[in-house]
Amino acid sequence: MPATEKELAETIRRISGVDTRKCMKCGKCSGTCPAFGEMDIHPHKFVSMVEKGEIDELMQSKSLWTCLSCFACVERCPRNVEPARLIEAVRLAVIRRQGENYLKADQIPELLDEKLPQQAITSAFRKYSK
Amino acid sequence: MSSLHKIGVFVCWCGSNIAATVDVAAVAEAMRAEPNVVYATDYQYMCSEGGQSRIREAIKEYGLTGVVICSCSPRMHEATFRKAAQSAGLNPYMVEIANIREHCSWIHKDRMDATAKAIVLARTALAKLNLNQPLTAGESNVVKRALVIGGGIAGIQSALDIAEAGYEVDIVEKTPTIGGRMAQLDKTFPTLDCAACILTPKMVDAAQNEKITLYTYSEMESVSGFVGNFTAKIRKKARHVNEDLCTGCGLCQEKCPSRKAKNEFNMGLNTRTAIYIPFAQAIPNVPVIDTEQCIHFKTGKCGLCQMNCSAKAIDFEQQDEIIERQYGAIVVATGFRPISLERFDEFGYSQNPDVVTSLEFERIMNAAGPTKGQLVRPSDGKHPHCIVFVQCVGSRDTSGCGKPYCSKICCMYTAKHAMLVREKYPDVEVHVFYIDVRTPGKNFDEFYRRAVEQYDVDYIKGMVGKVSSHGDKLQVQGSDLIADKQIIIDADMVVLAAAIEPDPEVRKIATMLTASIDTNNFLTEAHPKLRPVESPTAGVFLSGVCQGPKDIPETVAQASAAAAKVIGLLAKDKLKRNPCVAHSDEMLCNGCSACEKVCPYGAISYMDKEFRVPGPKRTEIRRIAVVNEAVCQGCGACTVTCPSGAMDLKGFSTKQIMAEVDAICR
Amino acid sequence: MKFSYYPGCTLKTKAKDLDAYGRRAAEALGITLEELPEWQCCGAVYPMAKDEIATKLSSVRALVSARDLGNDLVTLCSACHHVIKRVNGDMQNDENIRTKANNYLQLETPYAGETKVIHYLEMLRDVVGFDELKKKVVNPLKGRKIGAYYGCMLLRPSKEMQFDNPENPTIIEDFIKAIGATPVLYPFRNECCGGYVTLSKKELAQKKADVILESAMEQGAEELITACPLCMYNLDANSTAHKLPVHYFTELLAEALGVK
Amino acid sequence: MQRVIEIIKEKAGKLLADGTVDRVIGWKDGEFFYDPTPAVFSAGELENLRYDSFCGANVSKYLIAETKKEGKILALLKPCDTYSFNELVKEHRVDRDKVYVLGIECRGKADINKIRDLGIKGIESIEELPGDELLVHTIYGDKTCKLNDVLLEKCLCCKSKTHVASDDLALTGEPMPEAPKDRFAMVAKLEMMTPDERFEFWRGELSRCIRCNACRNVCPACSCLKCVFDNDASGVASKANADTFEENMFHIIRAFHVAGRCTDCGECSRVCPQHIPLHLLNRKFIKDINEFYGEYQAGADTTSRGPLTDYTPDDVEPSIVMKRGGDQ
Amino acid sequence: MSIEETKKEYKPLIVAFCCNWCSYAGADLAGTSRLSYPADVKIIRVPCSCRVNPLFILRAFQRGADGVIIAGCHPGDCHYTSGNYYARRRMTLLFSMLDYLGIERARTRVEWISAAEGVKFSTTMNEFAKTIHELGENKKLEDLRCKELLK
Repeated sequence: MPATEKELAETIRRISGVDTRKCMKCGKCSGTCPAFGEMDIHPHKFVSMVEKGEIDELMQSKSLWTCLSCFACVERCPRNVEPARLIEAVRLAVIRRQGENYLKADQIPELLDEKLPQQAITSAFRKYSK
Repeated sequence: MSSLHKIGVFVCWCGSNIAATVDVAAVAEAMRAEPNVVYATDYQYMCSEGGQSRIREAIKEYGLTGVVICSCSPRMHEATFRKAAQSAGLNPYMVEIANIREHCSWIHKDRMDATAKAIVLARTALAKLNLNQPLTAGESNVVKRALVIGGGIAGIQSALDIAEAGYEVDIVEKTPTIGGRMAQLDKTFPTLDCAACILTPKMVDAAQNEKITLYTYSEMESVSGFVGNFTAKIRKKARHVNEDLCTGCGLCQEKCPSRKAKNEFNMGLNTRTAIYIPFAQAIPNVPVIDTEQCIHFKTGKCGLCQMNCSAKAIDFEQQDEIIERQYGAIVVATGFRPISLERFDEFGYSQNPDVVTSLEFERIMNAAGPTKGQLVRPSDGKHPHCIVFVQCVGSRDTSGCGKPYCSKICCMYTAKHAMLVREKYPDVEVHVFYIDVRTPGKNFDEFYRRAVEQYDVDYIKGMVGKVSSHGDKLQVQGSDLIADKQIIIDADMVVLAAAIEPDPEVRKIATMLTASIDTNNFLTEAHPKLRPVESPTAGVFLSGVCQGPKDIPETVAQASAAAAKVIGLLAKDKLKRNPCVAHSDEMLCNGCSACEKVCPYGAISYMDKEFRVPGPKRTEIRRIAVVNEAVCQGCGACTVTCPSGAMDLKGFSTKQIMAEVDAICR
Repeated sequence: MKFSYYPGCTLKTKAKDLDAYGRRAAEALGITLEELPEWQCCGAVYPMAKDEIATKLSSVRALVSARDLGNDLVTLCSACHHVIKRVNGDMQNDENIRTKANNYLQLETPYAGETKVIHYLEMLRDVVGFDELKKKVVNPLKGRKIGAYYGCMLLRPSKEMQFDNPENPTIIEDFIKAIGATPVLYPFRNECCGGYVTLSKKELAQKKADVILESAMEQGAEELITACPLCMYNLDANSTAHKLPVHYFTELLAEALGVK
Repeated sequence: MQRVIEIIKEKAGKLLADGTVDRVIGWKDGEFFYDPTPAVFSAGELENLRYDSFCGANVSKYLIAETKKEGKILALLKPCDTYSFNELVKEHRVDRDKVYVLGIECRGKADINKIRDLGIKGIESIEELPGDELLVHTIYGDKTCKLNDVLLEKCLCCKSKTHVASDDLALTGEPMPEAPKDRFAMVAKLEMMTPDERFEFWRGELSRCIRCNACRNVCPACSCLKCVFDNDASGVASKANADTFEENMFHIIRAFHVAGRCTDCGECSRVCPQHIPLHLLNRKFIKDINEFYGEYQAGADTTSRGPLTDYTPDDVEPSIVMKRGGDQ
Repeated sequence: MSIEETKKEYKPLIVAFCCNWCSYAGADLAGTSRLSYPADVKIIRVPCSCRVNPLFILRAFQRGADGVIIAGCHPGDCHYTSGNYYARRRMTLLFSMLDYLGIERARTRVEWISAAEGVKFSTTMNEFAKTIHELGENKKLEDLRCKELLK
């Protein structure tokens, strides 16, 4: 039986290790994020939605696949909230489900070019597939 | 156990606070059966006049030698009951309290359990009381003079109020002039009156008041002693200018060829000479030589100031002077500084001169400041067209880079800055990034709203993520949370509302005074609500931001409150001392010095004393410890370090505590 | 001076230059880099989730192997450094991860983060010293205006990486000065090039790389240096409008030391 | 080569003669040949002075009383005794100006019980041979043994062959015997046991205590005018153990009172007639102090603060006790 | 159920030494905030944690206490500036010694509780009482004569 949204929220908090209650809603994460323009749910809102347990919507979010994992939000957050960890946790909650990999092996060949370093492939798989 | 004791036990109901959970009659009943107890009763409110008179009457009627009160915490009413006992002729230290409210009735629900525990607590108090000795509090004189550490508005106000009451006050200020941070401010919120206009008259008052002595360019060296009788050593640093001879003409400053030192008063935005008066209204109006900059001190040459001084006031040979003085009370008013922004480089403070702190902006806006009040960019002197203010830089920050607390004053001064800019320069676009706007205070929110509604200041709920230079602009990237957008503003200047922190000197001073300090280096008050201007260390009072972030009116109010406390203390001729002090049994003392090493007050000294001994020699000289009862504060560190048990603490003697242990474990 | 050395996958393939120049330069500086035996891919990303254990094991193996050899571990690729350093931090500080990783590995001596992990640049700064390096330069790169590109992985999160001031770093600028060139400061040197989305969101990565290049050019940089193969790809092959030559810092180091 | 005793007598003789000192504290024959006792000698009595492998007793404590007297005394102190001496000077118990310290050579002292344990029975007397060998005269004829094989427990862990206080030295110049074993080995072994095993160990040891107070009387750190356990007013006075608890109480408190001051001279264990390894209590404190607060050797000097009259703001928390060692 | 009857189930006896300035006030705050903890905990007021003599702790065990806790101001906040630092060293060494003698380590404890930490006071006492309850009666450091007296 799939997990309820409440259980999911609990899982997200546990595997991210983030205490969302520490957030004081200053928005510095969103002021910092280099991928802000590509996101539908912005970092500050992401934190707030995890806090409220609205995980289903987050699992549908484009933001999961546009976060650059650059840790700028983590670095600059005045409250040590670490939004990037939350995004990764939700992303994992998606790809850990059977058949939900974001990136599939047969997509790769068309994406390659000659100079692309393999760490790009490895990291993409690590981030987007299980 | 002395069988001569006749002890009365009084069990308080505290209305239903105790009686609802503890069977007070059963407690009295149980105590009546205890040895030495000749009288036991219960009553609704022991602390009321009715309750107290019952105690007094029982003492007289039964000839009580001691009293156990089962009631609320001794921290609440111990003093009350001691006074009551004393008025009936009983030694006040023959009163013991069993705390059956906070430690019993309020935390236990089961009536049986609570009653049983209350009986144990009462027996414990009785067991201790059986071993109590009548103690007499000694008296000590009060030196009728106060010391104020810090010469900002807090220190000045405290000193003026104390002097007004007729007592001598000394102000010790580490910089060359009094005035403090307030002297650096341009205008003050919410009235926008000029800081100098209201501060400088007070500085003059302080200087002219014959009861006030100013020690500027001076630092605290050490403090010893106790309430009513502190001894302080003050280091009056060499100014190299004779204060008595100097006329303050300023010619030396004009002639000084060394002009590269950062001007501290202007927050380093411009430079000053090596011999300098910090600002025009400085008090005393006497320059000081910065020996690290002075060519004479560096090379032995120059001496232009000396040559040009017709008053012959320049004295290169002047030495630091140590002044030792007695004080009855000490006011700490050490103030604050903005935090260093080195851990906030995302705002580019260290990389771009046009990113300034609010205090620097204050100087830029000030007519006596480095730009003569012209709003121009520090980098190129150009007039800015767009200014971004960022609030909460380092405040409310638990990441370890800043401070966890709200600095309290930033919302208001930022509104002030925004408003002043818009008023003087309507062409300048002003944006303010805020997390929350906090404006509790008379006319404060109205003030902030005026900035928005009347002066069109753009308040953006959100935070800046990064400031980067882009051509001759500053690209400010931040969030607008209401619009859920990331915005980029091309600004000409960025003003950071840096968090404030207590002056770092305060740690040293707190240690000297044995005053406690919190994790943020703010001095701790004796009670956060009921004793907000007293330090837990008797005789030490707190004034201004050293106790917590405050604006000017709050600082002045607190300064006067501290002064009132000082006056109350100095008005007394004698102070009762705590009689619960250490005492060494000379017949047991080995003279080993262990107790002296752990005494935080230096209350223990040693003497050689002749003792009779058995045998042909009859006497021998032994080294023994002697406690200065006026200095001892009664912590008991010495009692445990003493292997022979010679050292004991009155009121908390080893035997008394053992008796308590035994009573609990009975 | 001898170190264990972890090159990482990309340095064996697309970024051979980064590795080869790094080794040559180290040799010229009198430093022995001993490649770890049988190292495995670090995984290229640090798994942030607290329940990810298996994905950290290859890094732990590298760390254990360096410990058993009694060496500090030098890394060169920014991503590998990031992953290995943070996993080492977990082994030091996160009891849960430490216990589980040790349970998996069944080592003779359990591992608790004893190995010191340093990046090649830190080795230059803290072991060799930039002043010493300067003395060993035979071919100073005079007149070259070089922008340092730090990216994310070396700097952030600074509490764990402990590399340099995360918002205003200076280590690569100091390096540039040491090899005789002129560093060009530009504000986007620590902004993300879009690395991890290169494969799946090529345009996003392009956009990010362009912003960085623009910022560098505006401040007068004529070339860029980096320590990361992925950054190299994004700035060089994947950028659109602006072209600036991008090099691995080891290439310029080798050039300056005359061993290119 | 001159023997140590000859050097000592020569130097002592001179100092007595020139008036530098007016008496000497050393050892004379005791009831049995193997228990020489501390004694004070005046000029002309030096022939009774004895110094050999059985002079393990530490004479420094006697100086408390001796320096209360007129005149200056020559004290013969082995290297380990000088630590106790320093500690007494630091605590103002001994007047340094009234003592002339002659640091005397020590090659380790013998434990008569260990000689017996070697199976040597019917011992009548013992002679010292060169090369740290002992010749034992027994009723069954002469036997020999190595001094190293019969050392006192305290000498097995000899902390130093150097005198930390002396006005002059009496040394033969012969090389010193080998370095000691790890003095904390037994403490560490006990620490590794389960609490119940430790409890049984100490129960077995401490229950033998007969409260003869020999440990207290000999201990140079236990120099109180009146011990708390003798003081009726202290609330803990007790002369004899009436319950197992009191054995614990007495020994814990005694060890605690000397913690940070105990130089690990080992006299307590040496004199215990019940052979209770009391030094293991003191060494536990020393080991903990070293681990928690940095290496500290009581008596190494006369000025440093002892670890219990000192602190740093970053000291370990008492909860460290919960974290160390295995599970309960 | 009478008081006598309740005594039959195992009720540990816990002695808490609280310094007057921080922890005793913390206990008062726990009371004012109605934060409960077992009645097994009995508090003795001392001026400072440095007034706690090892003798008191041993005496408590002798007389049948099952647990002893010492509570003082946080390091750095001592009313007497340094008392708790000395207490910390003394108690660390004493507890280590008791452990060495085979006494259950969990029977003794030091906690730093400020006057503002009513919650911490109550949580600590609840936890400690639970630990002692689980450990059961103190058998290793008892004085049988004192136990006899109780019966």
